[in-house]
This record gives sequence, C-alpha cells and structure tokens, in this order.
Amino acid sequence: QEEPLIFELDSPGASGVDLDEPEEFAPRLGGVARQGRIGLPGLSEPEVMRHYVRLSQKNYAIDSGLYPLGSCTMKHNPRLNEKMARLPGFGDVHPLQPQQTVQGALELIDTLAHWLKELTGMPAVAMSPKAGAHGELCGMMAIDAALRARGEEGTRKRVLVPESAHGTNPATAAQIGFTVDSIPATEDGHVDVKAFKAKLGPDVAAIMLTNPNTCGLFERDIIEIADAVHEAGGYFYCDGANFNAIAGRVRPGDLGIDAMHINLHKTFSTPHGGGGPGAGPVVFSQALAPFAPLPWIVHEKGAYRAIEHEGESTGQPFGRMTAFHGQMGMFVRALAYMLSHGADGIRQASEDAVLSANYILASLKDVMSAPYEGPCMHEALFDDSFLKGTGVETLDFAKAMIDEGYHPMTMYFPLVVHGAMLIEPTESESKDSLDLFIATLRDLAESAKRGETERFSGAPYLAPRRRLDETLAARKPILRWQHGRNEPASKAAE
Amino acid sequence: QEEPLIFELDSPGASGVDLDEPEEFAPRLGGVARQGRIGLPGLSEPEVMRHYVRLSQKNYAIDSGLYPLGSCTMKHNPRLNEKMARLPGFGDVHPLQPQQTVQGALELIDTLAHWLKELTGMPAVAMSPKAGAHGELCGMMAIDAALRARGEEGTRKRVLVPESAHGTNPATAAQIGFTVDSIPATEDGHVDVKAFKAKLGPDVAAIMLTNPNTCGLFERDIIEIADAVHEAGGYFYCDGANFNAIAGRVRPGDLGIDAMHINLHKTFSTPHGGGGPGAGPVVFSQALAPFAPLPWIVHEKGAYRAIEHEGESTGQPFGRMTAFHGQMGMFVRALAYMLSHGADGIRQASEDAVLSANYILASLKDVMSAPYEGPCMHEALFDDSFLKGTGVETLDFAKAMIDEGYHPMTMYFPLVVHGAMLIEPTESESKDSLDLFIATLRDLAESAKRGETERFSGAPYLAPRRRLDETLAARKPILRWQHGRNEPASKAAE
Amino acid sequence: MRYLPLTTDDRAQMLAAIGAKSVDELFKDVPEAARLDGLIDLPRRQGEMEVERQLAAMAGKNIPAGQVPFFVGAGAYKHHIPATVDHLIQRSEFLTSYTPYQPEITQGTLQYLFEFQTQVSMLTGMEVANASMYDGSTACGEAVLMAHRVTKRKKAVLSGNLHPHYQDVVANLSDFGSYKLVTEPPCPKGTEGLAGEIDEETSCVVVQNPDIFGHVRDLSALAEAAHAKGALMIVVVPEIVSLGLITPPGEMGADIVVGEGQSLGNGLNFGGPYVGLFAAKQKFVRQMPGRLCGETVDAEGKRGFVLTLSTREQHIRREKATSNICTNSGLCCLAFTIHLSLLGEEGYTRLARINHANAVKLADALGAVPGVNVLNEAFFNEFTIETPKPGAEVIDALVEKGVLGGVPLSRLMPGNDEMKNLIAVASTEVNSDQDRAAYARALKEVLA
Amino acid sequence: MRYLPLTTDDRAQMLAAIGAKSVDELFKDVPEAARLDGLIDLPRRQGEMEVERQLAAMAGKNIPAGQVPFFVGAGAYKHHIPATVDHLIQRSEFLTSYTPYQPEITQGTLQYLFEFQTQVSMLTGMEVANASMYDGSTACGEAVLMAHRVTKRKKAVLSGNLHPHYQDVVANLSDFGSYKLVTEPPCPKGTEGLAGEIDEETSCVVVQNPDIFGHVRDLSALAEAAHAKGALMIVVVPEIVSLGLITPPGEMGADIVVGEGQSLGNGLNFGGPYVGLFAAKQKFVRQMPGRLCGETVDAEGKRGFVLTLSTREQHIRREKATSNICTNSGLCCLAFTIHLSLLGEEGYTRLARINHANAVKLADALGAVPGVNVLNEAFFNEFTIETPKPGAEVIDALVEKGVLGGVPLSRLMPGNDEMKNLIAVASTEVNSDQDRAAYARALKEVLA
Repeated sequence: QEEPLIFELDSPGASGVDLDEPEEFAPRLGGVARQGRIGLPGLSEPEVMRHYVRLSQKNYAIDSGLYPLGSCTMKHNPRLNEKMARLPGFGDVHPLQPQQTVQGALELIDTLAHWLKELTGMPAVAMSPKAGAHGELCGMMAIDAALRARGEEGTRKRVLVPESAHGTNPATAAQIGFTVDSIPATEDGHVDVKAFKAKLGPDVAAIMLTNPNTCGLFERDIIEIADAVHEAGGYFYCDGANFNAIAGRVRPGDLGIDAMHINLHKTFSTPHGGGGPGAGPVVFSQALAPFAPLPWIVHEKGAYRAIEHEGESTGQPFGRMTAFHGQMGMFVRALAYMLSHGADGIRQASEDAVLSANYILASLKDVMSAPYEGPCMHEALFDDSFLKGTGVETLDFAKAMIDEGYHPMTMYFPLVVHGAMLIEPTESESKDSLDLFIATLRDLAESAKRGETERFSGAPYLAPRRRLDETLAARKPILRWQHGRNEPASKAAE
Repeated sequence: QEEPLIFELDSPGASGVDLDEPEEFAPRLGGVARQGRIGLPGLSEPEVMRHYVRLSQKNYAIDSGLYPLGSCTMKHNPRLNEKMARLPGFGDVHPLQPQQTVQGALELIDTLAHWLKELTGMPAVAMSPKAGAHGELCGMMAIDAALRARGEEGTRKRVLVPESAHGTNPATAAQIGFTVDSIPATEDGHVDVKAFKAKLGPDVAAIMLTNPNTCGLFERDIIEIADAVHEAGGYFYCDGANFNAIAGRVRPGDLGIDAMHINLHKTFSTPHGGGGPGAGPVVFSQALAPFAPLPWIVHEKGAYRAIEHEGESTGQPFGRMTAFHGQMGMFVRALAYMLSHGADGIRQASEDAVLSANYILASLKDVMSAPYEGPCMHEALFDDSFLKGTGVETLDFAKAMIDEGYHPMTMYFPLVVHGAMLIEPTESESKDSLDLFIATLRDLAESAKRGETERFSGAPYLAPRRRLDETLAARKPILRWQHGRNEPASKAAE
Repeated sequence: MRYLPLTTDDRAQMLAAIGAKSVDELFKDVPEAARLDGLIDLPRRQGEMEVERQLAAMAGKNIPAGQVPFFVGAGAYKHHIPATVDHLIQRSEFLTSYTPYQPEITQGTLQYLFEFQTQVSMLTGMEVANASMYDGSTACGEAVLMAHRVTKRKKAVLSGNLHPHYQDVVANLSDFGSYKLVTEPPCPKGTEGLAGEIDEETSCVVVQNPDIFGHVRDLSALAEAAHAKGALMIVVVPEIVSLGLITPPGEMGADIVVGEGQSLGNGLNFGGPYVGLFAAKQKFVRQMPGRLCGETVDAEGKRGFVLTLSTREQHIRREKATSNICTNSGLCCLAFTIHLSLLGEEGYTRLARINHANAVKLADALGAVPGVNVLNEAFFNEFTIETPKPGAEVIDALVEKGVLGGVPLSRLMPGNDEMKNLIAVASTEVNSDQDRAAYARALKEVLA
Repeated sequence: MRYLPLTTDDRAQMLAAIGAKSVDELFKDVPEAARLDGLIDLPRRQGEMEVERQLAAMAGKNIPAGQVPFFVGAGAYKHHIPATVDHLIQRSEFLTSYTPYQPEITQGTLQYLFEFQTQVSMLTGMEVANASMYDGSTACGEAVLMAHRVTKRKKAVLSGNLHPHYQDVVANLSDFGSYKLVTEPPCPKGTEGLAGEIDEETSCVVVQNPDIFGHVRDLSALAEAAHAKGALMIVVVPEIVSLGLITPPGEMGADIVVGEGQSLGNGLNFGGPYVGLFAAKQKFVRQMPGRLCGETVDAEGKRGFVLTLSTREQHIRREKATSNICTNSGLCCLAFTIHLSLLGEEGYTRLARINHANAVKLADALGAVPGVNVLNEAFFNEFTIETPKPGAEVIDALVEKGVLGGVPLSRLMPGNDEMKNLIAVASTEVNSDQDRAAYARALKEVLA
C-alpha cells in the first residue's frame, strides 16, 4: 500500500484536535484579518497517527541497522538522553524567563561548557551555534574580530583550506568575505606541509584544518602547522567533526588550535533526527576567547547569570549568532551522555571507534582498495580501483549495500581520492555486527569482480523505492503539493 | 537479515547497565546463596535496542493498518492515554502506600467506577478483575455467592450458554463448578427463546449471554429473556465484550442484566499490547452488588478510602480476585479516553462503529455471503458459502489478506456459522480506509471465484514468515531456548 | 471529535449505501423501552489540554515513590527502570499489536515471548515457563488448581507466611471450586514447619520465598516431604530480583514456581498491570494454564514461533479448558524481557547484590534505633521490624516526616494481635545512604 | 560501559586481526607531546540512576512554564502540544535516521519534508518554502543575504520593531560580510514609517509582524514602496499561530517570509532547538539557502521524493554556495508538520482565534489595573503594557507572587530609556481565566 500525501487524505472539516470556539468577542486585529481558506487538510487523530507511522516505516535508522557513514558519525543514541531533555525543567522553560527562575538551566549550560573546555583543553567556549557549520561561522567570525582588534581586518583576507576539507569550510570562509586558497595533499593523505608553508604570508588570516582529517588520518605534523601559522600571524581553525576519534586521548588545546567547533550529535550522541537539529559549540584559545559571541553564562555570588549584552561583563563579544542560548535540547542530551560515559568512557569510546575502523580496514583491504596505509583513525577510506574494469561504479556498489540491509557509506568524499568510499563504523557496533558487515562487503566486492553487474546497476531492488530520478527533480522542481495537481509526478511527467 | 534470539547474541560479561558493585559486606542469606551461573546473555544497550526494534518491525499493528477482527475490537489508542498513565502520581505509586498518600489514585478509580456505572445503568462495579475472562469469573462468583446467601448453592448448578458464546463463558462456568448447558440459536442468528425457556428450571443458576451477540446482532428478545431467567430464580450474566456497539445508546441495567464485565481495551481503548495487559471491571445489579469482591473505594468525610477487608464497610464480599486494586494503568487510560470522548463522543463512537460495520456488510454481501440479513451491530458476519467449489478455504482467504496489507478477520467464529468470517471495522477507520478495505476484499472474493487458488493456498507470500507449521510446534513442543540447542528448528527437525 | 474519522458527509453517504434513513434504523432491534434518546448524564467531550489538567490534578494528590525516601514492598517493589525499556514498549508495533494468533505477521511478539519463557525458566531453575499470567497472586491461584489437576487430589496446604492477599486469591478459587484448603497461621519468626500438614490427600504445599516477613529459607526438605506423600511443592517468588542471589526454587525441588515479575521493567502502577510468572517441570506442561509460545518452522523451513498447545485453552476446549484465561500480560512481559536483557548475567546478579547490601545496611540502621527489633536472621531486600508502638501509627507518623517507611503487617492481617507492632520494610537499589539516614532519624523521632 | 558493545576479548581479537599490539599503536601519528596518558580530570562513568538524579536536580531548580500562570513570549510561545506529536517524533525510524541523502531508504523523512514545505507555503501565502533553517533569527539573517544576492545590492533596511536579537543576528552577518545596514529606532506605538529609508541601493526592507511590541500591521503599502525602488520586502513572523487569523505576508506583497515555527509541535526548550521557516517567491528559488525537497519518480515510475537543487549547497559548490548551511531542523519540522496536520484548517484557525481571544481578555484585565496602560490598538496574542514602575522590577516582583508575567523590554533593549517601563505580555490557549485573574491580582499588588 502506497502512502498518500497528507493533503490527499483531506476530509474537509475534520480535525485531530478538539478545541472549543471562544465566546464571542471583539477582535482587535486592526483590519488585517485573514480572508479565505488556507488550504490545510482535515484529518482525525487516528489518520494522522497512521500516516506518520507508515512514513516512518520507509526509513532506515541507526536503531535498526549499522550506518557506515564516514565524516557523519552515526552512533547509538541512548534513550536516557531523550528522557532527560523532556524533563519539564529543561523542555518547558522559556529563554526569556527571569534568570532566577532558570538557575538550573544556566547551570546545565555552564556544566556542559566545563566538560567541553576540559576535554579540549581550551579556556573558553561559545555555546550558541546551532550546528557544525554555524560553529564554523562563529569561529571564523571570532578570528576576524581578533584581526580587527589588531587592525588587520583589511589586510588578512586569505584562508588556507586543504583540498580534502568538508564543503562547509570554504563556504563559511567565503560567506564572511575571506578568499579561499587550497592546500594540496601529499600522496599519503596528509597536508603537504611544505606547500602549506609556502602559502603563508602577511595576508593569511587563518588555516582551516580537519583533524583527524577526512582521509581518516591524524595530521602528524599538526603542531608544526600550528606553530607556522601562528608565526605568520594567522589563526588555526580546526573542523571538529572528527573529534570523536580522539576525545579523551588528545586535547586540541595541546595542538595549538585557536578555535574548533564540536558537533554534539557526532561526538556526544544527540540524535541525527533525519537531518537535524544539531548543535555546534565552539571552543576558543586564549587569543580568541575575548571575542566569543553573546550570550554566555557566568557564575558569581552563588548564582548563575546569562550575559546577554556587551558591557554586562568583561570581553569584547563580536556579536550574536542566534536569538537565544543555543540548542538547549542538545545540551541536555550531550551532558547526559558525557556524565554516563565519564572521562574513562569517553576515552574508551574513542579507542573503540578507532579500533573498529582499523578492523574494517584490515579485514577488507585485500578485496577492496585502500589508498593509504593504516593505521587509520575512526574512518577507513577506500577508493574505486578495485572496481576498475568491473563496470561497477562507486555509486552502484553503495546502492547494492541497501539490498543487503545496510545504509551506504559516504561516497565520493574526500574529493582527493577517486571514487572514495569512507567508512566509519563508530564505537556502537558489536564485533558480530562488524563481522557481518565485513562479510557482506567482501561478498559484494567479489560479486563485482565476478562481473555480476546487474546486482549493482539496478540496485536497490528491495527498498521502498528503486533509484530516484534526481535530474528530473532538479530540472523541473516540484517543491510543494498543490490543489488540482495532486496526481503523482509519474503521470504528470508523461 | 534474520534476527537471532537474544541468547544467540551473548557477549559473556557484557551488560547494558552500569551498576557499581556494593562495598564489601556480610550477606545475610542464611545459606541459600545461588551457586553457579544462570545462563543469561550479556549485551550492551545498543545491541538490545536494535534487537527489539528489529523484532517490532516484524509485527502488524493498529497504528499501521486496519484490524478487521470481530469480537476483538482493535481501535485507535490515543497517546494522550499513554502519557497520562505515566504521570508519576499514577505510574509510580505503590498499592500499599498509606492511603493518605494516594488520595488521587483512589479518586481516579472512584471516578472511573462512576462512569462505568452511569454508562451501564448499574449500581455497583468491581474494579479489580484483571481481564475480561477474569471479570467473567468475578461475575459468576458473585452469582454463586448470591445463591449461597439464598441457600441454593447446592441445587442451582446449571448455567445456560448459547452455542455462539465465546469460549471463556463455558470455561469460566466450569472452573467454579457449574455445569454448562447449551442453548441453540435460531436460523436468524438469535437465541432460540423457546428452547431457552424450555431449559429453565429450579437447578438453573444463570444464563450467560453476549449482547450484541457474536453473530453481530442485538438480541431483540433480551428483556423477555431476562424476565424469564429472573422468574425462574436465576441470574443474568452478560458477556460485555461487545458493549462498544451500544455504549451511550443502551444501558445494560435497563435490559435486566445482573452482571457484565467490561473489556476496557475493547470499549475504552487501552492498547492491546500484543495480548495484554487488559482489564475487566464487572458491573452488578442491586441483587448482586452486596457480594462484590474486595477491595473497593468509598468516599466519606472528604476523603477516599480503600476497603481492603470484610467488615470495614457494609457488604458481604465474596472474597478477593487479585492482590491489589486491579489494573490501575488501564484505568487511567480508559478514563482519559472517556473524558476525551465525553457522553456525546461515546455515543457517536458506538454509532460510527455500527455504521461502519453495516457499510461493510452492505458493500460486500453481493460478492461474499452473509448468513443473516442486516442490519448488524458493530460486526459484519460472513460465511464461506461464496467460496464453495473454489477450492479456497476461509483460512486461505484470510491469509491472502496479509499479502494485501491487512490483518485477517476473525475466522471460524462464531461456531454456529460454517467457515465464519467476522469483521469489525470499529469507529476508528475513515471512509477512505473502509473503501480501500472493501475494494480489496471484493478483489479477493472475485479472484477466488475465478479459481486463482495459488494466490490463496500459499499465502502469505509477502509477510516476514510464510505459513508456520503449528502441528510440528504442538507435537514436539520447544518452549525455550537452550544452550547447545541453538540451531534453528529447521535443522533440528531434519 | 478528534478520535472519530467519519465526517457528517461520510455518514450520510454510508447510510445511503446501506439503504438506511438514519443510524437509528440500525439500532431497531433494541427494545424501545431500553433505547436512550438523550445523552447519559456525564460530561461532554473535552480537548487534550482539559483532560490533562484534570488527570494531572488527581495525580498531583499522590506521593510518587521516586520523590521521597521509599521503603514500601510486600509484593511490589520500586526499582530503577532503564529508559530504553519504556521507549521500546511504546513502539507502535508492540503497543498496538493484537494477540499473535496470526504468526506470520506477529513474529516480533512471538519471539519476545519465547525469550521471556526462556528467561523465566532460567531464573527459576525450571524446565518450562508460560507466556505470563495476570500477576503473581492469580498465578498462585492457578498453580494450586493445576496441582489439583496433576495429582487428581483436592487439598492444598498453604504457608501462613504466604502473602495474605495471595492467600485470599487461592482461598477464593478453592472456595468456589469446592477444594480443600489448610492454611497455617503466620509465623513472624520464619520458623514455620509445614511438612506435618502434608498427607496422602494433599495435592500441593504452597510456600513463599522470601516470605511475607522477608525470611529466606532453604525449601529442599519441604520438597522432599511433599514428594514423599505424592504432593507437589509450589514456590511463590514475590520479588524476582531475589533470584539473582538466592538458590532458585527449581534447585530446591519445586514442581511449580510462580512469581511476581513487576520488579523487572514494570512500574509500581498502584498495583497493576503486573506480570505473573509461571514455570513448571516439563512433564506437567499440558496441564499448565495460560499461553505458550513454541518454536517451529515456516513453509520455507525458516525458524519461526507460534502460540502452541492451545488445545489446553478455552477458545478450543471451552468448558474442558485448563483455565478460563485468554490474556497474558504481553507488554509487561516485553518490559521484563528487555530489562533483563539489558541487565544480563552480570547486571542481574549485581543488582541483586546491591539490593541485599542496601537492605543489610538499612536493617543495621533501623535496628540501632532504640526500641526497634529486626526479626530476620536471613533476608533478601525486605525484612520485618518490631516497634514499641503500633506499626500503622508509626507508618502514619513517618508520612508526616516525608518517609514512606514500609507496610504495617496489621494492614495485611487485621485482627491478628501478633502483627500489631510489625512493619515490613523493603530497600532496593534506589535507596541512597541519605534515604536510609532519613528513615532512621525519622523513626527515632517518631518513637521518642 | 553500557553503550560500548566491544568486550575485552573482542578488542584483543580485533587487534590481532589488525596486527597491532595495542590501541596505542593506532594512535602513533599523534605527536608525543600531545598524547594523554591518563584520564582527563572529569568524573568517571555513572549509571543511569545517578545521571538521572543529577540532571533532575538541575531541572528542579527551574520553574517550568506549565506550572505557573505563564505569559512570556517575545519570540517563543508556550502552546499545548498533542501527545501524538512527541510519540511520533520519538519513533526510532525518524529520531535516529540520517539526513536523507539516500532517498530510496529515507522516503519517510523526505515525504514529511515535502509536506512541511507545502504547509509553510500555504501558511505564509508564498509559492515555495525550504526544508527549514536553524530558527527564526538565523533564517532572518539568511533572508537578508539572499536579498543581497537576488538584487545584487548591499544595503538592508531593518525595522526598529524587529526582535532585537534578530537585529543582532542580521547585524552580525552584515558586519562580517561588509554589507550596509540601516536600522530604525524602536517605535513602541507601532507607527514606524520605513518607506522613506528605502532607496535605489536598498536590497530589502525587513519588517516583523506582529512586531516585538505585538503590533499587527498591514504591510501592503510598504511592499509597494520597496518594489518601487527595486527592493524586496522580507517579513518576519515570530509566532506562526498568528497566520491562522492574520492576512499572510504573501498577500501583503512579501518577497521572502521567514519565521519561527516553534509554536507548532515544539516545546520552549529554553531557546532551542526551534525551527526556522523560510518561504519565498518561486522565481528566487535558486537563490534560497538551505535544503529543498522535491518530487520525482523512481526507476519504476513511482512517485518519490529527493533532496534537490543541491547545486546551491556547500557540499557541491563549496565557496560558491548560497550559504554554508548543511543542516535543517529535521525533527522539529516533523513535529511542526504533525501538529499542523492534527490541527487541520479548522483546528489551526480556531487555535488562532482562541489565542487572540485570550490576549484580548488579558489586555482588558491588565488595562484595568490602576496605572497600567496597554499600548496596542491591534495585536494577536501578545501586547505591550506600560507600568508606573520599571518593567524588570515588576517582573521580578511578579515572580515572587508565582506569576511569570512577560518580558521587560529593557531586557531586550538595555540603555533605551523609552523601554524602561514596558513589558511584552503574551497569552495563548494554555492560559485559563484563573491564570488571567491571578496575573491581574498580582500586578495590582505589585504596583500598589
């Protein structure tokens, strides 16, 4: 049974809520009362329930299977965290309530900030960024603010970004007016330090680096890189997407980093939710700490206080990233996760993530092709050379995994490797689960080499949908349902 | 991917909880400390989560599809009810807390009792029975207690039960020492009043009747029946399984009934839960009220009090059905449902249930065969005469529904009709949903008549399992997993 | 009406299809005298917010166990339940699924029932277990009836230290079933000798471990005495966590074990729903009440599960059924099974040790209060104290001090003077040192 | 470690397969100077019960909106959310699913995003909407950047009655992006004239409706003025329930509409996560930021949904992307969409009427308190009162009386003397007659 759109289930006049019409009163709308119908469908509660339950059944999820997504950590989401985030004292408090009525909420943010600072060895953190990319923006703004304070905002406009970087890095730098200069990688998957140094100069504002990098490797020359950029008068921004590989084993503060965002969902297990909400607090070095944006929490005279405006406390905040305090819901979940794991558990989790990735790398590199020698960090990178001549592309290989009950790995990223396949098993998988996954990928690789191309080119066969026509979607965008045009696109397209 | 048993996922030593070993202490177990291992498997939290999520995905549920089950009402379960049952004031109170600390819990039980009494027009209710069959037992015990009070327990041992009754009726009567005497049905699906009257006599303790009856019909002679059994010195027990057809339109108390259980999950929407827990409060007439079992709630001097022992209040309770107060969790859900619906909504729900059943009967009686003329109440009964000569049995027909995305209807019940198919759509289905169901059944009926037997004999083809060998299961019962015998039965059976 | 999908238009169209002028026509078989024209005198429909308010107001009048130092037991226990449990049992596919009579589309339910049966067998040390009963007390009643069927005898001997409510349930079934029952008087010292009551007419002896006073005993000798007379021993386990630390009844010679499984996965819920455990020796399986799930294969030879041996049950056998039961505590079993799966061997046995350790500490703390006497030599997580004042008064006075201190045994056995000054006190993993200190302090004040 | 499935044995076996002696070997690329040998100075792992206790203790120090008469708004609103919403968004398949880059196995997510986009378009009266932004304030910032891209101009004119935090977010982006910004002073009377500031360099004028003081206005003339100069009108909707009763911005001539969707389906959450709404005219679609879900067909011709027009996005375009955004508020959209689906046309518009009616009643009640003046002629569910004492002091004094009475505007605009005695007061369907009476009574006492 196909599931219609909610609009196609309309019973005019029906509603899934019972609300009593207010008693007669004189509206005070000043003449801007809405005229005419909006067009929303009417459904009863049981219909809405069934509709969304059925929709959910078309989704893959970490609760039902492994996600081998590199750079997009999908780990176990404990339900304790969900329960805690729903405590009325957290879920049902308003960001503009009088501060004496939200002391526990402020304490929670302050406590989480303490954990993040300790784990990173950095002296300050901005909690408000709403997602990783928002954190990047925050970090680069702080760098720009620091440059202004030095009077160098006009001269330092170049930001160095490795080829292998996440797309958000150059996009962020460009959004606030920096020019992006690309750093090449060495053959073994690291930043080319020599080339990097050659690019340094008085116009360089910062380097943006991911570490562990997107090839799954730890940048072993990172301290040298930090020293060099600092010596050249620039700052070191680290993309913290991969912090989950090293948390508890390495502190970014010890590596010379000036700013780094932390994806709470990647490292500290707030659920991905089908694409958000996330949270991206940014830790700062002493050099950048004064410029951290509003608001922040201070603890004085036995009480917590949210600093909401410049001048209420020390510091030269560069401004405000978002209306309120940030993603409180994610904060609660992340802190619940951290308290559960503790310093020991967080370290063990990082080790298990790295161990699992290396186990996959070691177990598959004879049938698939790995561009770099191990050991890797928490992600194992493969390229498509093992598919050469088989007629099977990376995309086909990945889609065939769906028929075996797996979500595909990250494909075609990082760009520095041809037909890249980046696999991050995370610490959440049991050895049995890893072994089954390895066996499946071995089987697929051997199948490809045997020339069983049909298994790949038409895949997936067993999913709720066969492969979807993305070109059609982009060429003639249909971005909403409309009355009267409610036949499926299949007919409309004919 | 197949899902193993939890025991087959064992990682010895692992655990999904973190508990600290207590400090050294001197146990006081008097020499009965357990020796040796229990044999429980060790799993982490993520593994347990995934295991049960995957198991759930093998289930059909009302949230994802229609259940056309006659006599086993499967209606929408509002989540408000779940939320209310989990309020700490209900979910986290102990049945033996001091009564002054559970006044609200006692109030809830008393309020629900009031609603049940008003809806049934009966003066008393026993809340403690744990399920419908437990309620039947309670009701028949009250009848026996009343007979004892009259000194007739030795002489009145015969209970009259229609052929069409639920199996629990005779089982209950037999369990407490009554003999069961069967009443035949008329050709039009009702109790044969003449035959019934002929069976009355000084040895008759009671009649047990379902109304609306299991053929989906209202026993139109019910008042005459009640009068007759009363005149003969017996009591009238009504099986309340079908009360949902008439709630708000007819009060059993107005029909001469002495005792009736109410399945809260059938009539007032506490979720079925894969087979329980249920709840089966029993309403009583004035004649039986004094014999209601312990405990019950009284309201006096502004406070609620639970009467837990004979002599604490008036009445001659026949005893105790269960340890505590009954199914509080179900009480909360049922009351939330009743308050939501209100007197008006409950009546409308009954009407919609009856309307929907009649709509199905009217829409299918040309392609399927209906043994009785309508109108029916909340269930539409069909027999297998339309399958005659097609080679398709009722069972096959029902299993073929699975491949169309439906749970089968109730089959081979009531026993008075050959190859019975009893369909109860409930008030929870939209007209679109009913129309789709009707269209599917028409298609199947026509397919059967066209002789497409394969579609039926091998069904289901698209379920998580094909048809299961129930004979093997009963012949060589394997009722638990055991170490060392953990290969699937398929191999063991070879 | 948010729960009702049919609109006025829909209803009109459907009536037209049926050929009826009004819904009233469909109710024409109802005798006119009994037709209600108007609405019953109850409130009209209300929105979610209003219903929430009313029920929250009622809930707010109760003191939840989690909000105070809490020591109430006597057959239901406050434990910490992992958040995973409630999340999983609320999944639509479990919560709103029907009894698994159609096994092809209910393997989820059936597989967890099979897992549940296996877990219950393991914990109790028995060969087989059913898919649960309503609760411990009704399971106990059914066990006695089953013993009568197995032995074809009609007399049961009940320990006086069996939970009084359980005694009442058994007595009720025996009474209406015309069976004979011998019940010993309660023995607060826990030294009751039952063997002497067992004779050639006795079908079973029913004994609880830990008993209502918290005493833990070795029942092997009693089992031998019962077996010597051809009778069965039924052991009642009121606190399933105890089996993480105590020799299982199966190893003591039990023939049938029943128990209350609430402690694993299930909240206090003011007494229900709970989950009755029922395990027995393999040879008695066809006399067991309740649902059984068994392993089998499907048409393609794949392992699968079905409800089985239903020839014992009422929907097939009607008046010849082993029991009238046609429900189990499905969702409560699931909660039990998930909680126990999370615990595993390590967690379950450690949880039991924590419970015992906490109870020992509490017994020492309360025993040190002037005038208080702990009756028990051996116990698990519950014990009995004797106080210089009546237990019921002490408990009420403790409420005023914010402590829920246990169950006065006079509440369970009114009219028995021996119980007047006794209180059953339970302590689980949820009790902290502060809780215990608060109790001891409050008790001292109350008794001063 | 309950979240970590690997056992010590597993780890040893895996190391052997890798050919490493220890985990340390795998971290050999980390510079020695930066390797941590010991544990970071933070607490060790804790069980669920302990974590729950700590967090519940923190939560217990806050006053939840649902427990007091509550009138705080200014960009986030307390509404009643049906239980169905939270149940559904917690389904594992929604909660723990990844961004739908693999559409074949994420049609659930994609279809609700398509439904969400349609609903947002309908409410705002716009042609297209994206799959959400972080929140209303960041959506507002992105809207200004988009206007700059569309018009190829660099100056924005901001209403002084735009939420001050939103102003800050826009200012911040403009500042670092080197764009020009003209911001009007706030106008508590709601009579601000913005048209005069719009010139040939202006890319957009940004105006909020209802504004920070609660004023509701017809913006048609402003739109015409903007369009006359080739500028766009961006309308900010801080309370999405308002569109059940107010003319949608699309009908007033808006080119881009952004808003805060928290009110539907999402809790207050102390400020996040919320759901930013972003709608625009069709012709601007390729300049929109954020994810877009579109309809297409699969290889068998069946309707399906995909993320589309990703050539605007950072993972393809890198530094040439329309925005650096690579997240939406997926689960918050779902909550929004489910709540709105439950409401439907009837429920949504009635909810808006109830909100307005309650606010009108409250305005009358507070306006009757001696010394209190209601500033607004026209409003939806929020209005501004002027009190004889400083607003911040009044609000603090109300807290002592158990009423959370609103937002002192001096908190949002410190240093602006005009704001000193003003309070923004919101009232939704959750406020009862008793709540309003309690507020009026307390206010009277505070001002006495």
